[in-house]
Amino acid sequence: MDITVLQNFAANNLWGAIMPEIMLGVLALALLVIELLFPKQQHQMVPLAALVGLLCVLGNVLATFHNPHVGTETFNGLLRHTRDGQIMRVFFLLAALMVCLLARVSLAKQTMPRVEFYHIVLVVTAGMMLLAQSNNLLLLFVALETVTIGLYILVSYYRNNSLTLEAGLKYLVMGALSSSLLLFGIVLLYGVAGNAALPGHTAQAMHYGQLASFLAANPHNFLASIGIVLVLSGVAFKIGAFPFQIWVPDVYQGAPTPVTAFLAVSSKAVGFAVLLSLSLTVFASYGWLLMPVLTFFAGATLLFGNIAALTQHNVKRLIGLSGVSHAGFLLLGVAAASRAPMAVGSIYFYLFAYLLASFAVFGVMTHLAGANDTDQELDHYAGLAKTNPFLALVLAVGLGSLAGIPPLVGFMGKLFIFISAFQAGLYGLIAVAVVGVVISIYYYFGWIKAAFFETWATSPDAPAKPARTPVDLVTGIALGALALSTVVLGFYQGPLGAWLTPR
Amino acid sequence: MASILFLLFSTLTVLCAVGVVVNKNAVNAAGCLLLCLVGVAGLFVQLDAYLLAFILLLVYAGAVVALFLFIIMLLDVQGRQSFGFSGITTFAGLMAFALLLTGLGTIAVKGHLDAPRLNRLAAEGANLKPYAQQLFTTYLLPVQIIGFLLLIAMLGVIVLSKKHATEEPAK
Amino acid sequence: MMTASLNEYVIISSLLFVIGFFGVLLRRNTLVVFMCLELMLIASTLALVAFSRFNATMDGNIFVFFILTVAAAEVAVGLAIIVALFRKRQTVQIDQLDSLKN
Amino acid sequence: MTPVALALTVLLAPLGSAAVIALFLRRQGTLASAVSLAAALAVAVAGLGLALGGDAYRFSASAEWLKLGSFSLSLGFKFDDLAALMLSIVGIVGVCVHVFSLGYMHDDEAKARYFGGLSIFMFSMLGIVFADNLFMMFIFWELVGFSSYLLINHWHERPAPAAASKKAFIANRVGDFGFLLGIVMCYWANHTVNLSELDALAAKDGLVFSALIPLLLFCGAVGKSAQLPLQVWLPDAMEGPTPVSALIHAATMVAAGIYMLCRINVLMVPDALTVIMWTGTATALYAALCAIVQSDIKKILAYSTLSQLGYMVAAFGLGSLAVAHGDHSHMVAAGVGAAMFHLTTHAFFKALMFLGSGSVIHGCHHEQDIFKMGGLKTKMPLTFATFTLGVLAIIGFPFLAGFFSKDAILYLAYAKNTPVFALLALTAVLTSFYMVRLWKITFLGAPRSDAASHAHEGGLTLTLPLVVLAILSVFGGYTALYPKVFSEVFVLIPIAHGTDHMVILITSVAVTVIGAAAALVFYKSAATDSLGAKSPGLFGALTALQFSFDRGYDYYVAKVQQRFALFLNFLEQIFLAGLIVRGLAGIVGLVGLGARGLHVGRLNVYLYWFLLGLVILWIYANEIF
Amino acid sequence: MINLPFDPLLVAILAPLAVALAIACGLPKRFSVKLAYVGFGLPLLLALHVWFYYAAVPETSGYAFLTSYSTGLDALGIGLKLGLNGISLPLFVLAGIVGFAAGLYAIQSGAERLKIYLMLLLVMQGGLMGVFASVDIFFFYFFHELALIPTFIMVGIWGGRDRNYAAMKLTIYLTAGAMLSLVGLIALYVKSGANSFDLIELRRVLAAQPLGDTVQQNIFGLLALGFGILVSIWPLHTWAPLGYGAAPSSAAMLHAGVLKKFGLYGLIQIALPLLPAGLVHWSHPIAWLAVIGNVLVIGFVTIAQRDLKQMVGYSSVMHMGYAFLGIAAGSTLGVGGVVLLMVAHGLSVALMFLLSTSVYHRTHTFALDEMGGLAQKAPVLAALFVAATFAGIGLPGFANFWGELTIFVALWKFSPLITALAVAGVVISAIYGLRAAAAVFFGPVTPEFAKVAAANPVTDLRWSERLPALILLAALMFVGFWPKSLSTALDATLAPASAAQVAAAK
Repeated sequence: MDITVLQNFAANNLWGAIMPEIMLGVLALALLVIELLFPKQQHQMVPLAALVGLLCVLGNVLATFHNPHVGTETFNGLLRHTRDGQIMRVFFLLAALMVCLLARVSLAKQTMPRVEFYHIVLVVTAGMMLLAQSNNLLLLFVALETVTIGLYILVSYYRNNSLTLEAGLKYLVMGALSSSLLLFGIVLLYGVAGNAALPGHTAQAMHYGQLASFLAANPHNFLASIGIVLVLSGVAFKIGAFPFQIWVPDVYQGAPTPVTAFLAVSSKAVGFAVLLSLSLTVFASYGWLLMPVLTFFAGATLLFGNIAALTQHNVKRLIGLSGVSHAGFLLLGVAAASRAPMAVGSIYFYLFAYLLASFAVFGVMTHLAGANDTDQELDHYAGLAKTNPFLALVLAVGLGSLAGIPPLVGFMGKLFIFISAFQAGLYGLIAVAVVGVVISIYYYFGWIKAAFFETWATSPDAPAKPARTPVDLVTGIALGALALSTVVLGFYQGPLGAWLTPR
Repeated sequence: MASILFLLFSTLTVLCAVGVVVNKNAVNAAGCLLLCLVGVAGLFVQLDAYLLAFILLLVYAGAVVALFLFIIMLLDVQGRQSFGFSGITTFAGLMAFALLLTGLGTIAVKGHLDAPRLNRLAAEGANLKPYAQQLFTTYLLPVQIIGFLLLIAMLGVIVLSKKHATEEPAK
Repeated sequence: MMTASLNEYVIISSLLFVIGFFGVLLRRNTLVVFMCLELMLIASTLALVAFSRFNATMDGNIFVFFILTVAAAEVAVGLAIIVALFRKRQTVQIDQLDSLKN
Repeated sequence: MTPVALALTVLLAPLGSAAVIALFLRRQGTLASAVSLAAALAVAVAGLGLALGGDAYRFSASAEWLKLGSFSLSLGFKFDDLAALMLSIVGIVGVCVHVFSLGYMHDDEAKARYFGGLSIFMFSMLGIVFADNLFMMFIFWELVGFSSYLLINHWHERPAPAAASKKAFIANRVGDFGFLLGIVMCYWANHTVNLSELDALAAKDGLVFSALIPLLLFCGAVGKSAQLPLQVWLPDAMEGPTPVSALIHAATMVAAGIYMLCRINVLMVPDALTVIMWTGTATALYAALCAIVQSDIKKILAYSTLSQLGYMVAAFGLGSLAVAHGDHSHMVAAGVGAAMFHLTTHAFFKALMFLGSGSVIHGCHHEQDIFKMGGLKTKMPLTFATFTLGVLAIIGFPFLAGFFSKDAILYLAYAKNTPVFALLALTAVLTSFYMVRLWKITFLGAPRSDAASHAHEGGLTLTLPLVVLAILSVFGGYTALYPKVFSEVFVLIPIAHGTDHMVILITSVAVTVIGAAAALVFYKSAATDSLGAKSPGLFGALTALQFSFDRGYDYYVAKVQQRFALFLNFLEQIFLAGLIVRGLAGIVGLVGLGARGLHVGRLNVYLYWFLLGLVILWIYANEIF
Repeated sequence: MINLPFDPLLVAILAPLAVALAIACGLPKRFSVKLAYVGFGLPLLLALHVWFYYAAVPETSGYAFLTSYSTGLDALGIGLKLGLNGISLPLFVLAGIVGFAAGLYAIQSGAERLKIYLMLLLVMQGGLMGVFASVDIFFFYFFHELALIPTFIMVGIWGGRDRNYAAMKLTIYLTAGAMLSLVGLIALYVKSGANSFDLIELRRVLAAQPLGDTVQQNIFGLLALGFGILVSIWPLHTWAPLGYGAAPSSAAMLHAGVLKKFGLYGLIQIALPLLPAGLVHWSHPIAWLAVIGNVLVIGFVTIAQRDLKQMVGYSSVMHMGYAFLGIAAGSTLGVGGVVLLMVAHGLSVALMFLLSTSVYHRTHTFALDEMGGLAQKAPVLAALFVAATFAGIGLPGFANFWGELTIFVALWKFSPLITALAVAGVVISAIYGLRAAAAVFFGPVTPEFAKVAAANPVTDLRWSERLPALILLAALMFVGFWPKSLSTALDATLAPASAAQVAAAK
């Protein structure tokens, strides 16, 4: 082995291209160091360090948004840096920022160690960022497992609560099963794509581009189609598409609220990032398979999520099921993406809208949760508008945006998805989506009703509610910013509007 | 000769896998898993992946199965409970069995792959060098990621297992 | 020399996968369920090695490394959760772990 | 002033008066009455100026009021002799009633509202008179209905006026339903509803004829002029103040139906005329029969009004007459002439009688039952005298106003349709019967109640209008006395010649005498109804006849319409809003509960969902569907 | 002054929103109320300004006061484009007037948590001004929703009996309608190939290349269904009486008076000119549904109501039937009639809700059977109520008459039978209107009312109630006496479009 080979590879392993991920990794390690070096009293530094660090990384990403790596492949084709990848980086960093903020509030009510939480959140976020830029099935699997195993831990983090552990176990078993399915799918794809007897076979069978050209040469290979559906089932688990959504309410309820938010926003988004890159590039030539599958996923997910949420009282389960319906909406966008040029932009816009609104709601939920994080009922919201109008307002804005009511940004997301779907001619799915939206109004409205309309006067026989955490300045600013941007982006998109333009 | 070995190892693998599934006793199931792994390692050898066979035995048999046995002992689970299937679960199980077999059947029938004979191909996996070269050049990034994966897994296990000073005394 | 064909490996691997899946569906003991999940992962590795061999590329073999590592990490975390849960609930039967529902 | 400006003054003066009263004078009743009276005087003076001005003051002018696409609606004046005649009547009777009201409503708390209402009415009525197209006529048609509602409902704290006003408006609405449809149909048939343009079209045979158009338009007249079967509102409308009854429910508004028919004469076809004729005849007879059994002085007059309106409608329905003119004959719209002639005279004597009755009621402290009166001849001599003239006029006493106009109608009927002639003659008998009955019981004999014994003549405001109207009732029948300016109308009045003349004359005198004599003989000045006492069967039958329509409508409203409405409401609330909407919501909710129930919490069940997913995906991969 | 130094339309939209924002930011109550006068008054003044100068200003592509602002979605054909044509001008003015009246009434109403109430009402007002000033369909829809949300909240918080169910039902129905119409609008956006929500652009593209008949029919059907729910077409109307029965008066005034017109306005401004073949296909089903369902069935149902507010709610549903009939007739006359009716109905129903609430304040009940003789104690209230009633039943002199008359005339050409049935509705509305007026005000004082009156001395209408009522009544009568004030602009906008369609049909 001569040294030039190594040099070539070294030249190809452009670590600078994944600077933000590396910074996150370093930040995660630094947190551990802080915990070791400083006495226990100063451990509140940890979340602050995480927040400041995240802000720095975010700043870095934004500053180098149009860096020269965009549009190129690095690490021998393991990664491919695209504008979408950059967008998702911003997305995951924002989400991580909010998760850390909420964790600060939530962990304060627990007797759990702190630093590991932030550490894992940072590492998982880095994993997600890589996942969104992955260009190789191997890296896809490895990064996905990093994310997943991190989430197993996070979900069961409040181990004093047996419900949380139960949720962790359920998530673990189902997650591992879906990982197995995904893996077997990858293996099958790898196997057929490298098979010398087939036209277009390739030595780099895990590379997206190579695999795509192989699949294009063999548009009806049975094993490949089985591999594709197995990969899709693995991704479907991540995004909670019917029928792989069944874990959602249980796990969302059991998980600590910040982790629920992490699952609901980041984990779902990463699933969509992967699904988009797979369906638009790798599996593009298997439209005959992809379209019906995505259509089925979208329709069934939309309906099931909304219907199951209809009578739900536990807000964590409720937001989980509503999240399922949002996944259905996004799937509608993915189904449209192959035919409608603006669908991809719509999906990203929707994801951001979903991020803003979800974290607004989760922020309120975190403040309303008691020490028992799994017990969050709609009844606890009674009179919120009176006792804490700020949180009530944030909640209303968030829920309104989730429901897709103008002038909130969630409406714009839905509008763009609708337009894309119409351009793609998915009329049946649009009908389902309309039904879904109408049904969803019921439970979102019920939640707002609980917070605003009911029992302004506190009745003495009302069931006891967990004590509400007062809002501190930083979280308050963050929640306010979320609500404000949810409102403002609803009618003024400004330069962000350019994202949506067909490319 | 080789086909006899293949037959032997594959039979061992499959039977032991079935053993894992049907054994009422968890310890026995773990034993079956161990034997199953040996069978797979044998198949690896058939495929000239000596290193992987070795690692499989080392990691799985040496670490994972041991861990399983250790936990089984620790928890002292009464693994002898009967399956206790009611009508509906039996039905569901049978249905699942039928469906899975159907799936398997279709893969066997429709998923036929033409491939050249093994002996006409260079056994790249037989040597150690390509592994090293690939891991440290092409797949360096995943290796790094795996490092972080192991780190957080470790931290996670600690968090989930260690008793904390701040924690309230166990009930 | 007679050697097994690729299809035979694929079928064995698929069979292993299916058995694992069936075990996951069937068993109530969490630990055994875990073992069955491991079976499924091993099925994948077997197919991977076979493909790698017959396709004459190294990627599959390399992949096995990562799979084994991931599987080990997964087992470690999973067993930690099971132990913690057992401390709380004194059981590892998954049909008794149904407090989160509806 | 130009004619148009003069006409605008006439039209807008009462509107201005009403606006001023509504906005500023709600509490200044006296001032309000002065303003209203001033407006009425202005109308009378300017109106008479216009009417008597002759050809120089005959004009038509219009201004576009609304235009959408090809549809254009104008407000305009068509001021011909017909309109001039009507304007004169409205002006004169209007002033009389205003003056009378000054005295009659002197102590009323809501005097301002009353005079405001009168002004609105004057405005609306004048609008009808001037209207040069049917849409405009409809607009003011509705407005007179509204002002009638207001004035009937003047004493709103009593249940009866409240109910009567409602009834009047709704009955009118029913008629307007047809009227509006007729106008719309006429518009699409002829592409104009302008009266002059319709005339022009008719002149060159360009008019589209259809029996439906005039019949639908006639519905409006049925409502407004209270013809069968919509006559029920008019007797009830007597709940309003008596001057209102005189102005609106005797002289002008109810006559608007006749006026409208005369305006659209060109649209008439024989079939429609037949229907109109029989409707009028039936109304005339029916109302006369009903009038016999009334004891309320105003109700008697109301039924008499109905009967006379029936006369006019019948006259119109009898239609044109061939008149020999030298050696050739030509058709003359004799129906129009006869109807308008009778309208004119009737306006005078009926207003006179209503105001007279108002004077009586006022004198008797709001006692309206004639059997509790009596002996007013001496107590209220002026009222007695004028009322007597009115009675004589209406029963067709020779050489009084009613004699001539009734003769014209009878002649027309005689010439055109014998059965109608017979029925109208019978009606005339009945008319003179019940009028004399009223006259005798009210004024002759001895007072039968405290109120009657303390009756007294009212002030000058009450008596002066009576005198004016009495004079008009006496001389109103002499066409020769009228200025030439109305000749376009009066030339149309059918005049019998030769034997026909004799037949009519004899008939006319005979019916008057027979009826009057019968009544004089039959009724005593007593506290009970002689007919009721002597022939309860006949009395009961006539009473039943009177109430038959009301009973029918009451039955319809209470038992049909209300039940139907309740039934539909039941469907709406229970079936639609309840069963369907709530049921659908409930079903969705149940499905939601079911879907929620799928989350059983057991991992091994959840794992089957993955199997399900795989099966579905496998199905897709195998392209089974 | 024709040229203001600012864009009157934008300011009319933003002024109430800005005041709402200021109140939301914690302005003290005293200033909030004062500022609210500005928030409600400025749109009215500007609306009157544009009304007055409409004919004088130059027009661009059929719109006066045309301006456009970018919100970042230009590439998608979405932008805040404001302008008025003959159809939107009357409704813009209507929104200004009713908004001002409702605002005045609300400011003086002394509602609990007045600041939030005013804030929501101001948001609604801003949305309303925006709906009718938008040339961009997206913003047209957007402003509608902006105005709709406060309605739900106001019903939910300040509503009367059954407010929870009512608010929920209202929300779900109206969302469903809005979603359906949104899909229809998107269909227009995509299928036209214009890829723009700009109405002018859509008109241009579709004039050059009209959609196929089937496509037109499908899109029109969607729009008609969606807008129909919003306008409460039978049998999808049950939200309306319930919602209005529960809604606080100012919200009911604005919603029933103005916001509900959104659906009709959408049909007229968007569906009719762009989808003529769709109208041809759907006009008969719509007309029959409207005449049998809205006019006759709901007419009788209204007769059966024994609750004043329910009656007003149902009568509003009934009158919407006439509007649908005018749309079905489709000609310049019919459509112009619908616009006139929309303005008239908006004013009169707002007046009716206002007065009903005033009645309630005096009788403490809405049950007609327990009222009677109120006119003796409150003659001005009685006079205004009777005027509103007569306006509602289409008496000439009030704006409603022109709307109904023109619709009937237009409808005859469409179908004489339907016209006959529709005109029968006029009788029905006279029956329930006069019955209600008589039951509330006339006749002797009922024992129940006497009891209430003894406990709470009954006064006549206060000026705070009188002023908004008089404003509405004056507007009704102004248009009633001088319909040309609206119809000229309407005719100028509608007639060429209609002529073009006729030409295209040939």
